[in-house]
Amino acid sequence: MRETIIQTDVLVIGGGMAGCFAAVKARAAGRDVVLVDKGWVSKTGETPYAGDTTVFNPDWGHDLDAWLTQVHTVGEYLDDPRWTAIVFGEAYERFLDLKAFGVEFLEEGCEPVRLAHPLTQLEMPDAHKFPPLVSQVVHWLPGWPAKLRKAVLRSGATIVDRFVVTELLVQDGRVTGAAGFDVDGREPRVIRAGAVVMSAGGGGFKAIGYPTHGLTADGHVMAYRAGAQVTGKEFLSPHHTNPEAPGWPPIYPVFASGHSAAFPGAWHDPEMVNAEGDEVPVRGMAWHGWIDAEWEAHEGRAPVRAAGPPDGQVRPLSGPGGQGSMLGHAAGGIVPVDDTCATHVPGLYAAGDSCGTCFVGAAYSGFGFATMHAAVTGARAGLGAAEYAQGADRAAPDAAAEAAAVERALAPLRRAGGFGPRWTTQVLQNTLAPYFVLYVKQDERLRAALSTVEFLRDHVVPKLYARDDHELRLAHETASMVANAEMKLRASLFRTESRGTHFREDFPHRDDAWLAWVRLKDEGGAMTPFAEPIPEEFHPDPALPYEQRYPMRLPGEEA
Amino acid sequence: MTGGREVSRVAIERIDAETCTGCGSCVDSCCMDVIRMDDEGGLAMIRYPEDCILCHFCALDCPVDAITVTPEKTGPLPLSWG
Amino acid sequence: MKEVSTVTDVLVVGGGMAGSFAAIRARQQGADVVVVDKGHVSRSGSTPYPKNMMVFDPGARGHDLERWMGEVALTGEYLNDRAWTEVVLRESRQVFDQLVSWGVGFRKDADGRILRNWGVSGGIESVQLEADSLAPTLRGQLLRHGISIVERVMLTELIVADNRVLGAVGVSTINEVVHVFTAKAVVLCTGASSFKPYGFPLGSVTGDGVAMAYRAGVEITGKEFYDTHATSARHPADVRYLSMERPSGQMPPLGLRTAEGETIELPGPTTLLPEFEAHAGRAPLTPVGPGPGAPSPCDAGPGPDAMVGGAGLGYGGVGEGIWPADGHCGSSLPGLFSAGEACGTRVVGARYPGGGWGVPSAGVTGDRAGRGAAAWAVGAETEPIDGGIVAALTASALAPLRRNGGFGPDWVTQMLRNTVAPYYVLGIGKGDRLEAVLTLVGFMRDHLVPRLMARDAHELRKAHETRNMVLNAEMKLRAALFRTESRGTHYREDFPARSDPDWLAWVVLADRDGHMTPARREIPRDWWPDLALPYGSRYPLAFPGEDRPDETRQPLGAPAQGDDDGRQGGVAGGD
Amino acid sequence: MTIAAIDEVLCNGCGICVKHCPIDVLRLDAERKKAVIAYREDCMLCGQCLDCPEEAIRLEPGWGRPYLLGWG
Repeated sequence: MRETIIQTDVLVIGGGMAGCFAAVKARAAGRDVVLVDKGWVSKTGETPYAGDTTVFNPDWGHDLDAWLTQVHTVGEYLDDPRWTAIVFGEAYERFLDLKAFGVEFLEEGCEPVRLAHPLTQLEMPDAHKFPPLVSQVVHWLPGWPAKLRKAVLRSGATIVDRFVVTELLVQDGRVTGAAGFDVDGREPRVIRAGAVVMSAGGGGFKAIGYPTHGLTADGHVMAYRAGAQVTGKEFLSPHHTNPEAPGWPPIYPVFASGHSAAFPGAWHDPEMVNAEGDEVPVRGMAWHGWIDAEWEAHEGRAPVRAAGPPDGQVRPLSGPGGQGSMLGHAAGGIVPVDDTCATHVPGLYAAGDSCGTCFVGAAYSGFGFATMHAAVTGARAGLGAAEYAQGADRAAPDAAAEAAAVERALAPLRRAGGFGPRWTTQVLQNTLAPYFVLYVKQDERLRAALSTVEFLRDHVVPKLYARDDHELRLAHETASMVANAEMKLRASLFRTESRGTHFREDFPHRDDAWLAWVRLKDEGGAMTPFAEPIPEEFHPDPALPYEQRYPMRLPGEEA
Repeated sequence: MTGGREVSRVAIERIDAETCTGCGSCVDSCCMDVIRMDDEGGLAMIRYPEDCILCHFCALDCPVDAITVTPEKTGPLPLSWG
Repeated sequence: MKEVSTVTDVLVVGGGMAGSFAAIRARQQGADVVVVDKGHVSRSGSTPYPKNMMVFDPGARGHDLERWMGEVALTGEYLNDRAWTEVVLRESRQVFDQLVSWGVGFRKDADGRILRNWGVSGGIESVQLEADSLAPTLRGQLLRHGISIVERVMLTELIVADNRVLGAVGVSTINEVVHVFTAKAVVLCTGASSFKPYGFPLGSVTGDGVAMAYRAGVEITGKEFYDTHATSARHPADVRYLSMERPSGQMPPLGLRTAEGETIELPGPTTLLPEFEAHAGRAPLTPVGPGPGAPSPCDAGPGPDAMVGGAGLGYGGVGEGIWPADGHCGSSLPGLFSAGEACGTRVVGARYPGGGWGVPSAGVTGDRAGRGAAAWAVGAETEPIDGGIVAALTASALAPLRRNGGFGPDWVTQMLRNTVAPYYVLGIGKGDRLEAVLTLVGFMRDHLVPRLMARDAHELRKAHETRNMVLNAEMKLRAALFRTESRGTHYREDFPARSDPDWLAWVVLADRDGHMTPARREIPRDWWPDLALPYGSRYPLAFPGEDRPDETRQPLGAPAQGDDDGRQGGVAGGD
Repeated sequence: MTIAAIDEVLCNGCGICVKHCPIDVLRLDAERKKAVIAYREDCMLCGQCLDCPEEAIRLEPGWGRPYLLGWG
């Protein structure tokens, strides 16, 4: 295979909401931009499933403090209010950008229709204990993702679809580009860039029933391997599905209709009934369910039945459909070191679900938050990268290192045999899927799962082989998922308390000594967790009784 | 619980109601209790397809070759607790 | 809730080869006998499948007891119980004659002579059973001998009082009926223990008898050894696609072609070699030669196909199970006997030599257990059973049906299989991996099993099978952890070589104050290999990662003392 | 099975389904100018191929997976 080399100022990896904004903004700053995606820009990752977005606008009577309080309380004080304020503060500008891109919104008169937080329309048992859910959403009309793609093209950025980036090139401690291959079997590529924006989305395990299909934590893992820090891995967003026909009906058509708020309960399953016929207490006010159903199962009260989307029919729930689905939605990812979304590795920027701003904290309290977070961080990362690329003095490329990176990308294709990516993925899913590993967590079970993941990491991943370019992609995705599994298990073991969507059977309460973010960094080849303390000013008032600081009852805390 | 309708289309696939004489030999043949006689017609029916281990004895023992077994067997995802 | 009570002298649990012999012998001794089977006698268990039967025929050419004993010791790596090996060899001919007299079909040549083939392990000879003849014939004989058969009833627990077995409790698999059996003696002929694997027909062989016996306090042995059946990657669930062995009598492959195109000779039917090759990153593996054997209605396989392991998952097979306390397969619990693959005779030791040891072992142990149980029953009184005990056992037998909610047996079985199935757990073991899996199995035992639920009688059977499989998983893991060496089909990456004489011992597991506790049973010194011999001669089969300073690379299965009259060739089918 | 079939008659070879499939299940047969299900076993039922302008694609419920034993 011949190797092609592309030169650009800014390389954006991942073409969803964040990546498109990064590309457009970097281009607007006058830089050359290349936007690559392992799928099809605008139809990749979570983006096509977003039915709406949240727009904070004082002129619409929105009160910033009330919005921040909603996130702070539901997020159990693990949000970073500085980022939360930035996301809300710039939402309206990004909204105007989207309109400029040609994205149409549901409007009445010339005003976009603003819908209240869907949970306010549901009977939530503990609602009164929580601050009011004030965030609102606006709806775009079907076909909007195509407008994003057009905006990127209009900006003059170059789009490279169906190209899998396998690693970041690092020279003298700086990111100088990336290497990868083309899934249609054409030549591998090296892309030299002054700066790189990682906007490759979140990390799942190819679960059925929630569209995290292509999201295999590629971005987190590449950045981590390049020396960046990762945070928020102990949290997850549980999603359920229908065991008789997992993932059916496909939800994309419903989302794409642009009216996802229209369907009942969505993933929250607000009216779950357990095997005893009792109503299952719904914990918290996060949009996505917590571990209510998992706990019922754990206590021997499965099956749990609930009205499932999109038709609202009552079915037995099955779970975790997410199989450790996403990282805490828009909460975890690559740690940004400043408000330009720069990371610990000079030249590398992060945006969207790849960026660990922790702006929602330990649980996702919003609706349409992730898309706006992606737009805002995408724009900032694009501008940050553009500025860095302008100033960056380009060192002479290290051809040998580039060739080695390309060889590593193609290694599974070169192997005559070894372990198949599908088998390895199944073994990994079998290790993580049981609710008693990543949902109802406990020290020795987490360690047991980690031991299997370490075996896959050390023995199987180095022997992954691919019969063709498609399996080559699967092999690299599998390697990323194995690394992501280690991140989730280590972070979960490290946080010896329960908070938000992180529940430890052996530490079943919040412990305010844990008002800290768990970060993971590579130390001498060992994945090492450490606690990054949260500034005192963001702590809850310790004088408040526990029940008021934490309105959500964790399993075992019911009065 | 199983992986869904998928399962019923694999392993033991069908018993042809036209051909089946209701002799019950397949019910005896099945070590996994997959096949039962139905209450109405007294014909053999595939009751628990997800348990089929493809031993093929039902088909081999059927005097009228009414049973189709395919080599495919897809597994349920380990999703459902109860 | 309907309850059916049955009183008999001898209760035989399981209606396969061993159960049939036990029942008929006990009946011939004048005992009342009931055979209970969770399926349909002649179709449940492994009895429908064997293709070969080892027959030792004194006087026949090449039938030399000493040398055959040597063969088994060599392939079994000195872990066979020579007393039992000799008993099975000597009595195999009677079992064969009995089968012939009952009308079991054996394949013959053109001149009507019964075909014989030399076993894969060198000089051991076996004959070939006609397809689908053994099991139906046995069923006919049970009926002809006036033995009452109770089918589609799964026993869940033995009734034990005053250190004596008084019977058993079980449930129907088709309707909500409880069965209480009062018996002077119980013979467990419930077959081997597996995890409902795909690709090898063991779905009904879930170690129920061994589990019941363990819960009744008796010792279990042989759990650390692995079953090496492999199947087709294309249709892994279909027995017809077994690449290594087929129910049709198709020949096993002579070798494997690795991903790199290298062809490796298979040193025998049951080695971990495919696992080793896969572990080294040389999968996919393709079986090569000799190609299709005698066709059979069951043989629709497409010929050699990429092969994957784990087909016989958890299957122990010949000689693993309940520790026999005497020559009549009695146990440490008076009144309890075992036979066949539920009986831990260790007849072939650490590795299966191939060539059909299952059938004669089941026949011999069934015969002896039947006589032993009858003799015991004659001298014993039918003890009245305390109603309280029965009520308690009945309640626990039905508990899954009574639960409104909990965990479905399919889901728990799936969790168990997902946890123990990967080849790198029970196949290629290592301390930390075994410990990790044991942790998860312990969680299943303590948290999931007590909450198993069943929607109907069919699921009730599965719930109890699942409970037994979880117990069997714990046994296999604890035994594998305990034996800190590699031997036969037990391999530990962290202890990659045989360790003589430290591990010239058997591992037994027993419940000690609620904890599964492994212990050693020393092998008599005069059964040890000659420790003066170089390691490579004692153990011709080389493990990866073992240090073999005196490597001789003697092909496995070569006659022990260089005795070679061209009987090599590995032409026999599998077991 | 999840993605069941692509109607050969209806398919106009526009390639939208190939582009929109996030996990590369579909490929375009260049000669026949038809979309083909190249890697059915990887389909995750996301439904994005339903963007097909000719409505040539049919999905089915039920998620079964061939058992992957032993090794890959």
